[in-house]
Amino acid sequence: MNAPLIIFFVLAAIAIMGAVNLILQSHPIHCALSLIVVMVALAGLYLLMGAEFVAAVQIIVYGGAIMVLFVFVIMLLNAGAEERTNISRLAGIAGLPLAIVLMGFIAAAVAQSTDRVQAAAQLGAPAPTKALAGLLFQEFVYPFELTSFLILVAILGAIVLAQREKN
Amino acid sequence: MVPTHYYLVLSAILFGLGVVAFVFRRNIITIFMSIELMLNAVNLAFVAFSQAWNRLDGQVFVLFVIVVAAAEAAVGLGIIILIQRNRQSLNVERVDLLKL
Amino acid sequence: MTDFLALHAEIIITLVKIVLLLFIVLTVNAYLTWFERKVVAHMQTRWGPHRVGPHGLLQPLADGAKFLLKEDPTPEGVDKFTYFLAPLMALTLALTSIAILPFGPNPIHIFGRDIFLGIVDLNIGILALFAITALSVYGAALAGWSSNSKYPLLGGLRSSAQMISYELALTMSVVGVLLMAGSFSLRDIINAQAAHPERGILGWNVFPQILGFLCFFTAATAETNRIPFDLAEAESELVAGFHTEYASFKFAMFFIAEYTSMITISALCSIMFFGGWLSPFPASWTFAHYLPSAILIPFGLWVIWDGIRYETIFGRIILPGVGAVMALIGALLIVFPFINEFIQGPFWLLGKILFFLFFYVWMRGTLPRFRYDQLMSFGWKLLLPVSLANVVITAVVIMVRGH
Amino acid sequence: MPILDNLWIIPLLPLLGSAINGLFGGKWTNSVVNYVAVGSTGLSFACALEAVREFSQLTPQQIPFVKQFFTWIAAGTFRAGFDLQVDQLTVVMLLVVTGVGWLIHIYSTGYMAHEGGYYRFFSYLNLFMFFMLILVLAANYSLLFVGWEGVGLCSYLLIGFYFLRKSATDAGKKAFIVNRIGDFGFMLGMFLLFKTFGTLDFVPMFAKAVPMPADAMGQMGTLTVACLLIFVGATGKSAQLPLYVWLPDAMEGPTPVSALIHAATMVTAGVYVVARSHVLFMRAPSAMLVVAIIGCATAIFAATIGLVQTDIKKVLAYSTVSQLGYMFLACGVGAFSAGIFHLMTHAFFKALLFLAAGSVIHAMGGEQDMLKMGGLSKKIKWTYITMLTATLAIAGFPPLAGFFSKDSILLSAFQSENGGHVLYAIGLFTALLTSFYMFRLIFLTFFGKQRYDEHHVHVHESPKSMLVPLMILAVLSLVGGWLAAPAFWGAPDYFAKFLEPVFAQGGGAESAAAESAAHALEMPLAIVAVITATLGLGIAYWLYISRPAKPAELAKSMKGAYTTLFNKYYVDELYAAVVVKPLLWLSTKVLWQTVDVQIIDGAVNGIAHGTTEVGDNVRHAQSGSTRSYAVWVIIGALVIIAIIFWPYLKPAAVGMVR
Repeated sequence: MNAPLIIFFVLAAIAIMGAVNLILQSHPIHCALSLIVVMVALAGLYLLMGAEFVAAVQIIVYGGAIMVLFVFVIMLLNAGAEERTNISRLAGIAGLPLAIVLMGFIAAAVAQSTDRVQAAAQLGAPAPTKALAGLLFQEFVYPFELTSFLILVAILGAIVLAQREKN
Repeated sequence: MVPTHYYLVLSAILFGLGVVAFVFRRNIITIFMSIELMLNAVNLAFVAFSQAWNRLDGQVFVLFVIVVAAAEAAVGLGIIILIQRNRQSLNVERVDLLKL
Repeated sequence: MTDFLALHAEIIITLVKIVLLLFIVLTVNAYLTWFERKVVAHMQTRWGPHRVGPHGLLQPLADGAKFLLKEDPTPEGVDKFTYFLAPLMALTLALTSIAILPFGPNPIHIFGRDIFLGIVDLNIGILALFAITALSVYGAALAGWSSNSKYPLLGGLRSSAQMISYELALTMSVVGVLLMAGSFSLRDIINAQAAHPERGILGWNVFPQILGFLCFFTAATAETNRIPFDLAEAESELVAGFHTEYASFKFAMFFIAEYTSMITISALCSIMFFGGWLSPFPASWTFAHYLPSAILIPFGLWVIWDGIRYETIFGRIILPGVGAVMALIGALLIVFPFINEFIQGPFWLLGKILFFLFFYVWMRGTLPRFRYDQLMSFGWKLLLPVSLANVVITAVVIMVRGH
Repeated sequence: MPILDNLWIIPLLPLLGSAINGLFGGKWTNSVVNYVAVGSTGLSFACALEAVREFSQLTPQQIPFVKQFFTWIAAGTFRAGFDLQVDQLTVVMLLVVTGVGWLIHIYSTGYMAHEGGYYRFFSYLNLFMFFMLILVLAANYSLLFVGWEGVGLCSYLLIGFYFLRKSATDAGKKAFIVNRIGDFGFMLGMFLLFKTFGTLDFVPMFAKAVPMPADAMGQMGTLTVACLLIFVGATGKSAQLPLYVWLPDAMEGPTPVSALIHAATMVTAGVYVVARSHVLFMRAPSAMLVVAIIGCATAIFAATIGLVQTDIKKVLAYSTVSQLGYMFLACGVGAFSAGIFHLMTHAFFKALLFLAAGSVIHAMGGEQDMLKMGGLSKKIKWTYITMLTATLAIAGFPPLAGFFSKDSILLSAFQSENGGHVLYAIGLFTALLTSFYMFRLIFLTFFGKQRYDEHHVHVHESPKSMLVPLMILAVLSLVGGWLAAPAFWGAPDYFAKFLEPVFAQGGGAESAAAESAAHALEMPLAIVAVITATLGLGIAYWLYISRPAKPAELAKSMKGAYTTLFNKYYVDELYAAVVVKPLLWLSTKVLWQTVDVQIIDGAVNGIAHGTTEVGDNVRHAQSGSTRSYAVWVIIGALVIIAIIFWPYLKPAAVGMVR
């Protein structure tokens, strides 16, 4: 039981608890907070895997921008605790078992299928951010540009959606 | 040194929890968050693989996923605001008609 | 016992460092409030605090005591958990960010160990800092929301929107520096500025990165919710903004968090644009190394001279003592050159930090507050484009000069 | 070699002119449009001259000079490049096209001065120049085909230039469609050639073709078929039987167009193509014979029609057809150089004739019917003189251009082994007819008493811009033939010598023995030809000057023949009955009302109805509740994952079962 393993289990526990909390909490703000916890834990895992840059971006963008946006909207709409309707029969009955089956499926699948990955897995050398940048701006430059375009479109869409139609 | 499939199983579990949240929550915002949770689970898998094969492509994809998530959040939240404005409710089960 | 020490030395040392740093930072915070009040007062031709202790030097203690002893009411219908979480988060994050800063170039040798100044030395230091800054939004936002009251909610909304908006500019404006240093590590950034020791001040990043610096400082001010960007706690509009409903120590937490982040930002400015612990003089000017003593001794003497004529007895005792200590330290530095050498780095860094803190206070004494729409358009339409342009220009220049 | 290395400049200039005029000309005054149009063509003419100068400095090894600019289609082994080629044949065509084209541009500035759509006209005209140059410069059949279609398009546009007149648009459409038929044959020919030789570039293809054995007479070998198909295209473009019908109607277009496109350049493209692929034709004697016969038949056929036409341009149109027939006759008997020579001279004097006719029409204020003219020789002197020159030239009076070219054709026809004498006889008779109807035109137009009333039309000479080109062309059609003059006193025929390297490749050039025999024959045949021409002149004079009443009597006396000729042998009516009507019936009754309305629309509507049906039934699955959708999504995901990961899941599943 070496240090990384301990850290992994701690962080994994935190993440899972956060996710469960996301399901159990009734108020959106608390859900958001628990999701943030999950994200921070994941960032920790990325650090553990030596992906520092991704970890930082995870916190900065997910934690610092996206989730803030969520919180902002929740505050803006003053969303209260969600009401307990149960109109969708199907979801109520078949939802949970199906979801659990799915979870088990994926887990079993990866557990079964990763033996080859295991063979290839070396010690995760700390990912040099320079190399990442090189990859991002040379090999993946066109996707990168496309994402910039995507963001532009998203901005426009958000503006169009959120502005009150003047009449 | 943590075995790769630990990460993968963890990501599977998180993904599954995301799905559960998606099905069981009624608040649109929360459902949206559960989508983000699933995305994060996928990211974890990406990074795990990129570490396993010692290749950075996985991390690049994580970056892309994050970008997409950001764009999605911007637009989605805009839509949510509209919904709240038009239907005075954030409960998906109350939003089941195509027209008001 | 000893082998325990030997085994877990790293941990213990780190813990000690943390405690020391916490103590220092909190004290500095306390005296920062005194400093601010004094400076602003003199700007407005008032005396400022001068009752408690000589020159009001004990005012911070009094304030601290007050914060601790006051009653701490929790308003009706607040969201308990979040209500408590918010100030905690704010303070923790603010203090954490301090831990990433390096304070000196070369480590101390004690017990045969190299102990460098600063708690952790991440090779993604600046990114980590930004990550923490990004999270610190929640302090204000959650506080505002959980208080279950109008003004705080507005304050929270404002601060979250404002911080998201200015974070972009903040991050972008640093990219130029990072490009020049080719690293995220704060140490590397400083060393990159030390590339040409003979140039001295001319080697600093401010000159090539002046645009970046201006953007960074402005955005940072906005991030710390300081005047003129303090719309989240605009007294005239929102009573006290997001911490209206907070009292006593929780309020103090926000307070400390704000001042701590001020310190952090000042440190960042001086590290990234003003050469951190580098001396502004060319390396060849060795006599510049005596500057610390050259400042400390006269100042100490002046304090003594000022102290003996002080009206209260207490002052007549304290002030000369302080002055004497200062003068003594100055003298020691001359006597023991190795200490002097060692003190150079921290001296300059602290000097610069002090300057920026003064600048903050100065702005507060001078500038009026933005209107909200002005704030937003300023951030999005001016700051962000300029910082982007800065990035482009820097990149082009670097490419042309073929680094 | 600045130009030869950048041959593309020559066609590009007119294209630029066309683009500029077409895009901006609408807002500009005519003078600006003139500068652009005339300037671009003039420049390209200059470039052509320079190119020729550089060409003259090439060593024989460098000829044909082929330059590849870029690959335009590349599929498998097939490569169609934008390759331009210059050899002697190209040089002749190049000079004719750019030179005559330029003159006609100048002429048009005067002629079109008062017409609407001025810039449009010049834009089209320049575009035509571009495509024509591509056609003559092309180094492979595919690029040549581009030019081929392009000139077809421009001819369509320009025939229908007065698009408000229904007859004009109809004529345009007619020309286009008839050409399509020919082009179809041409394309088939190209495909066959590619299949046979694996390339469409001239140089390698001919290199491959030379060693091939010639098909025997009457044997339908690959080459024969290919040649016939290409010739079908040629008949379409060059208005030979049976596809000549479009050319007379094409006279609906402005006269300069008739001069440039339908007399000088485009219609000769067919001849050019046949000459260009002479290597193939030389190896397909039966195809050659067909060419000769068709050419000969067309010549006399059109000439007979030309006898009785009263519309001045129609007469010229039919004479064009018959002259083209001459050229094909020449090609058919293997005298390609003679054919090209006649092409050149014909370009000069026929362009001149048309332009002069245009000038006459201009003078008469748009009147085209010769019966309403007469006695103009005094009023429009210069037009009269130039037109007379052209007439003498086409009728074949020495020493004008037509004499030499026509003579050399007749000579080679006379010499050709299979059925030469018949061809010669017909050709000679056609010459007689030609000279007759040409002088009939002259006399009706310029002599006799005037048959128009002074008050409505006041006759006036055309402006300089129209007369100068007339004169230049007159000079050309005067001296243009002298290139071949030396043949008479046994010296080498410059023109044939010049073209020999091209046609020697196919074994086209006459052998030495034939040469000597030719010289022996030269004189007597020439004398016969001159006599014939004079005879035609005499008959015309007798009918239209000394006995003006006679023609009417003749027409009455042999009414049947007259009407038949007057109605052009009822060919149009025949085509209408045989081709057009059935097509119309097919397309309306079958294609439109059955296939389109019932089958296609039926299918579409049926699909639509089916979709609505299905939708109505499936709709109930759409509860509108997001969460149940989510469940469906999960189920789908489960299935997919199960499929993907089955190999890994199998052991686990089996384990569960046990």
